[in-house]
Amino acid sequence: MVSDLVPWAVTALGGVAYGLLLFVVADGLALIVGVMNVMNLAHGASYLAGAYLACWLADGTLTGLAVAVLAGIAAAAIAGAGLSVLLKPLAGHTEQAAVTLGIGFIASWAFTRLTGGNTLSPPRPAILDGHLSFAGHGYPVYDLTFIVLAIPLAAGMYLIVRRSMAGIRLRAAVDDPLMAAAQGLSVARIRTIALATGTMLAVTAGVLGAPVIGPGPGVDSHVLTLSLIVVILGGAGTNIRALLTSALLVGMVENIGVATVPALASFSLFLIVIAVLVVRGHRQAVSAA
Amino acid sequence: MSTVTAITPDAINAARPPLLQRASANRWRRPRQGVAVAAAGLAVVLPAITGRYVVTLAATAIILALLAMSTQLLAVAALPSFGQTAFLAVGAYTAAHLADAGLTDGLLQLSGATLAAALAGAAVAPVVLRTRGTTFLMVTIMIQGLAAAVALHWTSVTGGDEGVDTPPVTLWPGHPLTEAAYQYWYALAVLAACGAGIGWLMRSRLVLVLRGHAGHEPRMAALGHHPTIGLGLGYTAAAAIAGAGGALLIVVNQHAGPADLGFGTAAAGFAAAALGTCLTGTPTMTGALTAAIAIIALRDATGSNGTGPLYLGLLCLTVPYLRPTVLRLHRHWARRSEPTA
Amino acid sequence: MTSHPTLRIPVARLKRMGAALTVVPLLALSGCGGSSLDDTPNADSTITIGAIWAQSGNYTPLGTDMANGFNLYLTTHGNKLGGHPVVVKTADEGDTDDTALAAARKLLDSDRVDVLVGTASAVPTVKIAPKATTLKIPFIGTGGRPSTIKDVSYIWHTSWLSRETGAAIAPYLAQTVKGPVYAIGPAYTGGYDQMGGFIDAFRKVGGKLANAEGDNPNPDAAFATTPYPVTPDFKPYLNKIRASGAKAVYTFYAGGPATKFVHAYRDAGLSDIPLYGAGFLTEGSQLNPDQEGDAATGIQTVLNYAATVPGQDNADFVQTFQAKYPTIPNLYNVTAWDAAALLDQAIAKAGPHPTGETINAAIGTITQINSPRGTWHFNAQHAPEQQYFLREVRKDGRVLSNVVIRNLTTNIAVSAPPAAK
Amino acid sequence: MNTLLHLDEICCRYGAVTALHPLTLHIAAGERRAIIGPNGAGKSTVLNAIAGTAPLATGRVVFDQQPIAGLTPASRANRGIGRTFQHPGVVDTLTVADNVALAVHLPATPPSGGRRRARDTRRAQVTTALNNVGLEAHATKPTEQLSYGQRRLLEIAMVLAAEPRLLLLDEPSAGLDPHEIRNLAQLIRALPDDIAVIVVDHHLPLVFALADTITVLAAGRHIATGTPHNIRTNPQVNDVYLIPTPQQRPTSHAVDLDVLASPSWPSNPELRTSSEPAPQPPVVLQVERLRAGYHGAPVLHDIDLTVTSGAIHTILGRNGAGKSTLINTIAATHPALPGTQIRLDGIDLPPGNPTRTARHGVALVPQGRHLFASLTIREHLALAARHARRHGRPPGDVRWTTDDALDLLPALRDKLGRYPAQLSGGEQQMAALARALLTSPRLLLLDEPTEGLATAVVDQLTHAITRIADQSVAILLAEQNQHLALAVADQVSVLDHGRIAFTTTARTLHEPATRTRLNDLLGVTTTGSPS
Repeated sequence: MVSDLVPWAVTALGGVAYGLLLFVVADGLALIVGVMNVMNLAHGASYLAGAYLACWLADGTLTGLAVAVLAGIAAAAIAGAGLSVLLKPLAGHTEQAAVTLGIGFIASWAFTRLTGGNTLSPPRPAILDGHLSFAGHGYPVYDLTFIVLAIPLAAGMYLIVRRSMAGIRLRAAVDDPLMAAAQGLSVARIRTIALATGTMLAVTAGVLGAPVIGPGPGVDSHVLTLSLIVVILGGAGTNIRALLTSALLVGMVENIGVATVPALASFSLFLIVIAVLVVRGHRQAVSAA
Repeated sequence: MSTVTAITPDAINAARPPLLQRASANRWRRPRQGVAVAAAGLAVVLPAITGRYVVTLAATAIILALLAMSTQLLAVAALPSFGQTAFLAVGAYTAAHLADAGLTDGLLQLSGATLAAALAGAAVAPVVLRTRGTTFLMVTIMIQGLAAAVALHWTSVTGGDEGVDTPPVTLWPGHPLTEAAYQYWYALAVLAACGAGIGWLMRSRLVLVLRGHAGHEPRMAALGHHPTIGLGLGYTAAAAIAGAGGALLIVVNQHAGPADLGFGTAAAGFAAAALGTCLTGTPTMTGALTAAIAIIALRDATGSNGTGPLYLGLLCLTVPYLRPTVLRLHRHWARRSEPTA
Repeated sequence: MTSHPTLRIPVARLKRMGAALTVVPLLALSGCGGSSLDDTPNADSTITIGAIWAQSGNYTPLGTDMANGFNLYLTTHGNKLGGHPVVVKTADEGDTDDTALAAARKLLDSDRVDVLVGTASAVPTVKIAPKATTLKIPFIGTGGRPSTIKDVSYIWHTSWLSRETGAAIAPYLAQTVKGPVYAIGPAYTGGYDQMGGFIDAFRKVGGKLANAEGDNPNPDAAFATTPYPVTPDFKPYLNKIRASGAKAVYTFYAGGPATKFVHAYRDAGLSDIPLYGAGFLTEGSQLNPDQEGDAATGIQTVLNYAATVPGQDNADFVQTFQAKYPTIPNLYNVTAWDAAALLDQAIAKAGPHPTGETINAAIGTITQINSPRGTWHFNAQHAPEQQYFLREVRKDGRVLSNVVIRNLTTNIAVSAPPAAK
Repeated sequence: MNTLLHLDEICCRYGAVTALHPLTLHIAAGERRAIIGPNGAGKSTVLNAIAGTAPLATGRVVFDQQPIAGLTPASRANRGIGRTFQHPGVVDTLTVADNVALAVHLPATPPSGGRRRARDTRRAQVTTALNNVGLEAHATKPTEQLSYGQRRLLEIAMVLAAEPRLLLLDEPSAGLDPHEIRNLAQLIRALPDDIAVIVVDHHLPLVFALADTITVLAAGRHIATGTPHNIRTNPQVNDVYLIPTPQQRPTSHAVDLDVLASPSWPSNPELRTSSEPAPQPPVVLQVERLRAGYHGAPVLHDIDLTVTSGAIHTILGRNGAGKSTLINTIAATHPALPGTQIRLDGIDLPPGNPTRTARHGVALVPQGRHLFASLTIREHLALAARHARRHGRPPGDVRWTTDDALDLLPALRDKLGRYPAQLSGGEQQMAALARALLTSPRLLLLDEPTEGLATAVVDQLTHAITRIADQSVAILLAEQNQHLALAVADQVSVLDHGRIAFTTTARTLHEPATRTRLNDLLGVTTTGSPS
């Protein structure tokens, strides 16, 4: 009996790891959409950049991984700030989306040129390489570590947004930018920081998640679509709990769901989004934007 | 293929109700007509002066132009859509199935594709129109993704990743349209007809209502315009335009497959509409058409060695910054031609 | 502001600008050829070859390998094929049949090539074939050949038939594996051909599958399918294998999904269940340490080539190859090399002014090609009649490589594809 | 007369705030009804409940014998309910004529002659509608080029072109000049007799000139309904809305003195007045030639005013006089037009930069409170306190702590963990005030702090505001509630038609001549029809 449940438990664990990875990426996107009201179509490219960075810098040691994370954060901060400068003079949603789309195109072209278009799988730090076995069902140690890392990351995000002064300022800027400015907050700076942080989260997710969703052509639009689904379900902005819930839901659907009903594997998420939209009222969806 | 500049009146023009004809406006009629006629002439004789490759590219540009115009019609209603390829797909597969059933007549396929896409649009509209702005953009990306997944996996209808091969269309029985030049002329004629239709639409009350909704939705509701109905009709019309593009895809490719309606095509259609808006300052059909041609020329012709995405990316990254300049020019010219009041 | 009537002036100007913007590139392009209504083939002694190599997207590594193999033959043969100087025009295959068709159109319609070579993916062949046939230009395919292609009169493949790889290993597996075999592959044409070829042959020789009903939404196919082109995560699919009681797994993946699959297989703790696959699972750059690396060790695959294939032809080829490139040659290098070798012979036979039509006729007369994989000849389907090898991934010196461990039964009878899918 | 519209015990809530307590009204066909009351009385909410843009908590709306409470705004419009918005609801991106064309509905079966005929009919109707409001010369203009008043007229033309049976006018005179108001009154008077009109407006002459019946609301409750004469003489109405009747006017100062002497006003006028002869306190805010407007049409012209340290300068004015615009322009949350000069402690404030303005020591309590929905009250206060630490002014200045603020506004003490939506209107207002205080401002801008609040809460706020001033904070207070305004003010300016019409100090405030002038300017006269 127990042995019947093991495959499901292992699959569910996979769903958790996958969901947490998506949470980190989608949280970044939610921040950008929520604070800037910009649909960042290059967000998937940020993940991809992080994942490639992991491949170049990872050398099978924890130090290598740490270096990759730090390098990613530094690069993302610069890129995010640059992007905010690029987006500043543009007014409409469509133009901003077009510019980020263009950046996405150029990035994926450059990645293919630099990597030869291979789907890479970076070496995992030696002590995290290998798998644990549950009644013959393996589960990679790295993914488990990722879960262990991502939970405090999610908790940290939650605490930062809910408890810290930075989070208070962020929420104030999302709720009412003009009033936030009248309180002495520099809304322009908060926006730049939000964009940089959002990009940073995507890049960090890429660095840490490269062994889970490895870098390769097409991964950018795939990650973008998945994180969009999370943001649509969980709402743009600063509601970490809702985002985490929907990210885990997506992770579960992508794991347990596809194993149960393979026929629906490719549609299930889209159908969920549409069902949610039908159920949820117009007003809520608009205010989420 | 620039005939369409003559046939497709743009939003700027359409915004002018008939009772506001101005004598001074006629002064500008002639040079504009001249350009339009020249462009139309060039479009018509294109197969005689260039090779098959350019002609086929031009036909491809016409398909992208229809997709872009479909997107642009929604942009007029301030709805940024990334998902019009879904209706291109509905049109293409409908035409393919008609052809499979032995109905190779081009006009029949065109009307079938347009109708099916319109029906699909009407079915989807109530769902997507629960959102506006950035959320609408995100939801239409979902629609695109769903359509691509359906095309890939609903094998019994779509032929899966291989798609559906179709016999060439015929315009009169027994004469299949196989020559690139004839396919192009047919596509051009369809574009001209669609352009005329869109031109009529842009002057119609529907587009006025769409622009009203874009400008002040509560006011429109308070005048008795149901947002879901007005925008839903607009969404349906936009879907129909994309469906016509789908029918042309079958003419040019004799094939419908998921590759023609993936993220790349959707992105190109979205970019064409967005860049078109930047080129003319406001969402216009002329702008969408011009941008579609530019995208095909850059991405497919110049960038055929894998640099296509780079060129398209650079285009997306530069053109939006032209818009303030364009708007300034508009204002400048508007002031200069203002009659001394 | 949109509705101001006086805006007509700038619009007119913009339109003129727009028209100019449009016309200029078109006129520039039109230099590529005369009227589209008057298409006559080139008739000088230089042969123009159109090569569709993937330069963007998932197939880029394969495209690069093929280009390297083809160019290597040319440079080592004085840039001449059959005594004629050769010009190679390339175009990007891209990720989809859509982009591949655009590339074929450019080469056929704009560059007016005499011969078309290329494509890594099998799928675009279906779209390119009718176009090449209409124009009477031979198309030498270097990637897979889908089972759905109809008219092969101008279509030749130096590679393989998609259904035959699996068929070649089926008898061996039925014989050596003591128990049922679990079949898993991607849900697209290539996957259905490759896995279908294996399953049909495997059942014919009495093999038993471990797959449960419902592993594949398509009732006609018995193998477990994973989404394509992007498989987010193989774990949920692999978690079913243990419970199925399988004694071995057979699979077909290529490129990025192959890398992911090999890692996921090891991570799922399935190392005690032997993994067999079509050779693409471990071919080309896949064995690089930053791709499959050590995770691939011990995987046995079936393919019509490996760098360790015995024979002088192969030894010479490997030496020539490694003099120029740092990698171990792979099948993709060889199919493209063979395409050049084939054209070398055919053009020599096609008369003083070879055209697409005469070259195609000459290809039909060639009885034998001396390839690094061993000599082969075309069968009735215009695909190679060739030897298959069982290979295992082993450390060969410092690098991993596919080491041939035995020849597989020749004269594979590839069963006909299902009538309609 | 048959009832066209019947509101049956309707009640509206926004979060914890009840905007409208159960209200029952009957409007007869062709009736001209006005709804008046102080800001926050729930007047606009009534209109929104009828038009379908405010959700009903309870109650029924019956129009033409049909219940319509479940219908969308569009369906209600199609049944014959037309409305205007507080800010003119016109589509800026369309031409004037196109705006009207959107309103013209044609019968489903076109008249004989088909489409062309239908189009001609529509064209004719557009032209007629524009002629009616005198905008025919602007037909081809983009709407964004119209002035504020013209946009108002255009909106009315649109609504009329839709041929409503019930017309809801929300503050139609706001932002119009006297000439435009006169035109507006003529326009509404000339409406066909079968159109019922409900008008919400602060311009009492206009209201009295138009209405058959007047309903008075205050703080979401019904006070009285009656003929204009009844309303004018109703003492209860006078109490909430301070409409001085002609009879009262000569002795109006007595009323005000009563108010000032009332124990419910905790400030000590003697004390405040006695501080006057003391050495001149430093000028904190100095505004010169301030100009601001909307859509290029100036609303404020050449405003000069000063506020000294520890003083309360009250801006009085009718609704639409530009009080909020003035407050927001000083806070830089609304752009000033060129030439404006705003100095704080002698330093020029950067134009159009609310962040830097705030950092110089300007705190804003805006109309409508504008609390942050996802921040608890404690977080609001923490955000403000951090600002003060980071951008605090030189030592020696008063530094407000959370405890100071809670001592001043004790009602907040046990509400710190709540979100704004969980607070009553009064508590929200106190939170907004506390948030402003914790930035330790030099200048506090208060925009209608008593709007929609119960008297007891107003008392607490009044007390708090005077105590704040005692800490040498300069306060600029925009108010409609004359009770509050006059009780606390050291200086009073009256804003009329975008200009400072009159400034007086607390000392001269009680002189009868000053009071008369004040009442005249505040438009509380009932004589003189607008026509």
